[in-house]
Amino acid sequence: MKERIEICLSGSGGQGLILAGIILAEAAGIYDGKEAVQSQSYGPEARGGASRSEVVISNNTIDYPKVIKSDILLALTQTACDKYVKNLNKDGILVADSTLVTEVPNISNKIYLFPIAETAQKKFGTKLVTNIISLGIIVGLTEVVSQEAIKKAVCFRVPVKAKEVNEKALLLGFDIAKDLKTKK
Amino acid sequence: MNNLKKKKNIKLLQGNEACAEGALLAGVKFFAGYPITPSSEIAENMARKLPKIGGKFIQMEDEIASMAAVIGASIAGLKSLTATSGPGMCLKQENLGFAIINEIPCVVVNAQRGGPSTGLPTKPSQGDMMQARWGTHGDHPIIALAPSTVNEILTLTIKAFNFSEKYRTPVILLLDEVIAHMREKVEIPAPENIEVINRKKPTVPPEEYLPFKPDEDGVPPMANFGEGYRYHITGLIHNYKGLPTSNSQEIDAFIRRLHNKIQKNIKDIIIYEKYSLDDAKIALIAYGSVARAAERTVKLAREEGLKVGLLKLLTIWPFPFEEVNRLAQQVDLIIVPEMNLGQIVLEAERAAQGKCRVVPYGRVDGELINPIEILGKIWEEIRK
Amino acid sequence: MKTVINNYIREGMFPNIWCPGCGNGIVLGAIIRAIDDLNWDKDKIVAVSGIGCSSRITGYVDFCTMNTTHGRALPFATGIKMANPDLKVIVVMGDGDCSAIGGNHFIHAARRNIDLTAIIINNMIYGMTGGQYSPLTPTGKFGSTAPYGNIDQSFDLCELAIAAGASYVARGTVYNPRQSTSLIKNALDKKGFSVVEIISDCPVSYGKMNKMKSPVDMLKWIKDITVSKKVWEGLSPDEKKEKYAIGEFLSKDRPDYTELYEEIIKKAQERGGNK
Amino acid sequence: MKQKKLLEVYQNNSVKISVRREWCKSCGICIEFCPKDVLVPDDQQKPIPENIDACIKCGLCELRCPDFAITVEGVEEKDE
Repeated sequence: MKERIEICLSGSGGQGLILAGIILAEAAGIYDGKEAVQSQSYGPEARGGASRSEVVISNNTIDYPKVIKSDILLALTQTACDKYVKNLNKDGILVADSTLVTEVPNISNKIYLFPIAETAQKKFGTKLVTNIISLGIIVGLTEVVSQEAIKKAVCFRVPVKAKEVNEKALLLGFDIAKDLKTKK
Repeated sequence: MNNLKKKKNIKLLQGNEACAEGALLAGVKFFAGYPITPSSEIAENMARKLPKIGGKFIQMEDEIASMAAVIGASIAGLKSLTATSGPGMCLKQENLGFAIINEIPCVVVNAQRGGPSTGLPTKPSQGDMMQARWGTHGDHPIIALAPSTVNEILTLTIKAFNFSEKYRTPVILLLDEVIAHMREKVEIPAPENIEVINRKKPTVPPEEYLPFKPDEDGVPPMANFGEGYRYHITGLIHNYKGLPTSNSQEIDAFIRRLHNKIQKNIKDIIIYEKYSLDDAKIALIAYGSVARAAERTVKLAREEGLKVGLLKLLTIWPFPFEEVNRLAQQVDLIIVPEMNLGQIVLEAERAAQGKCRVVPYGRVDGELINPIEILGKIWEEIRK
Repeated sequence: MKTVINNYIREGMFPNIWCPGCGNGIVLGAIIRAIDDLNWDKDKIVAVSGIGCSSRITGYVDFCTMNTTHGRALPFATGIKMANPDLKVIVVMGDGDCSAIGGNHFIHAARRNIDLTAIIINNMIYGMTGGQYSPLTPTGKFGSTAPYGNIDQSFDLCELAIAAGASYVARGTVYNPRQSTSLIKNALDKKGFSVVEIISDCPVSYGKMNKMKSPVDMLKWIKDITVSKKVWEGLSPDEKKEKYAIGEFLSKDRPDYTELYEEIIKKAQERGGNK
Repeated sequence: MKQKKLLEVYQNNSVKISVRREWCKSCGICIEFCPKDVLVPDDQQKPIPENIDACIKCGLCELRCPDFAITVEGVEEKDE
């Protein structure tokens, strides 16, 4: 794996992307013992505006804390996809929600599409876990952090009451990743 | 690789959280504030944690009141903190001056966002660097520190309290939105490994106490209100007793002492870090989140065969005049990238005294300067 | 000549800087006598003031004293009281200081019901800066910035304090020093935010511009415009416009802010952990 | 005329009135509002208790003095 990996989680405010970023950074930094930085860019509104959460993971001290060229891009809205795909590394991967991102960019990168939010609603009765399923998919596809670490990080960050459903959502993400991989 | 066990003292902390943690480690017992992005998390953390240790949190009606309450609490004996952003910092200025003239220890955090006015509430800036120095009126010294990592936020918050207690002065901690909101791995030091400085108390009985008579180090011992030392504090220029004076000799000596107590101790106060400067012909001077971009630029530039180094400033005020002057004698070019259109660069230029070229690189669009554009600026200057 | 006053003042600071006949000194006397009646420990008293003639009071009394910035005495005092609730904190303000630049702090201190005593010396003018009209200058009166008469409606500071949530509210005058002393004593003794407005005279600024050149004229005027609370209640609305009621308007018990915060500390500590 | 001292003390059998002349600013309040016209102004408009025998020791002059310049000793508390 590269010494420094840059991840961009994008979508709109309220989709839980900042929390997803925190969990990912915690998995890497606290449980996998690497260096990790999470940052975000958001508008003044709490919900609905464009939102981007960035995570940089490295084996060494992290100097520049932001994404320069993302290695992994998650896009949960069309706007976010259009905006951030330009900044995707040549050998980076794109994970997008296939129902929310209908115009898939014409790029040579590895693209993984899945109706994440829809599945969240169907399987768990709530779109709230879209972010955690997404994390499962990303980790399943890339092993950017260990599965064990992300599990622990999810359990640490989500409220006790929501622990079980989030754990399940994460595991579902791992499974989706397996399927997506074999399809490729 | 780790055994996946969470170490208790290693945490992923947000910059603002780390500031609160640092303050607690330094012994903060009082916080007064007013909600403002992007500093509010400091207040939220304080509201939760202070009462747990018997400390006090209060949300005041505005920033002016917050600054006043912090000064009041400090005089009554508690280490005190307030945190804000640009618009709030403007409002605090008058009472900041009161803290300076009365030598009241306290720490004021400014998580900088774009301005002027409401500006860019959720986006970073370094536009308040000169405000930190000259924001409140009158001729006064100030100490201002600028961390660039979450870990440094923690350690410099402790430093800020220590300086404020040691030198009896308010200390400004300049964050920017990037590091205030960023989360990063922090190893929280054990309390026994931290140096915590407390204000010097009077050793004489109350009837002999002169509240503004300095010791040899220029700093007068400070009695807290309620400890049996009855004395007067006023925003008017005052004599040793703390009473207003219009004696020009006393006035002159007083203002000079305020400056000197800081100036005399710059060796202790000025903190900076050097990256690859030994053989550098081009130097970057940077601080805050931009210093991290600059650090990366140094690596990128070295890969391209350019002898570039970085002087990362952690103390902004007093400005490390001598260090920059020495650097100017060594290098051909100094570039100062900052999220404003030229503030600290002016100071760097002054310190360089014409010994090398000093150029600004500013960005004011609410985005953090990235390493590639600094590298671009280096090439642009080389080709000139 | 040794009186109770001498036990509480910084004698070296006298004679005071106030103009002949200025009511500030009368109020200072009333405050000192009230404190002496309560037999408080001088080491535990803090007096805080803002800016203006009245704010000089803190320089004259031998407590821990603090002459702060314009309008901000209350928030400074709030910090002191929060930090050390054992201290008795007295805040002395002028009318402009308290009700204009400090108006917001005043209502919020009352809302919190923090255990401070606010004494407002109301001479209805900015004296120190040369007689500009204040929010307590009566409509129609003159000031250096109201050369054609003041068109502003003035605040009733006591009603404002009551509405904002204070625990004790009263008004006295410098003409009635004995009553003022007792009102101040009650206020000091009251837990929570207590307010005493003392109508005072500024012969040099207010008096000169409003045809009352001497301190004596001003005190006579103060006597004329004030009536007891009881008399006031019987006045017609038109008559009320010309008069000020004096006496005690409110005295109630409500937990003070510092007590409530002690509860917060208990709650927080019961919950434990560091999260 | 005899030069007055910084502190002048006037006394009869029942009352002692002291005037701290260095602090007195000649505002006239004590003189005007004395209910028994005990005080009269001197050439500097500072009070002299010329009718000291009329003094009822109400203490109002002391309470109303903005400069702590006049005291009446042996005063009993009475309502105004």
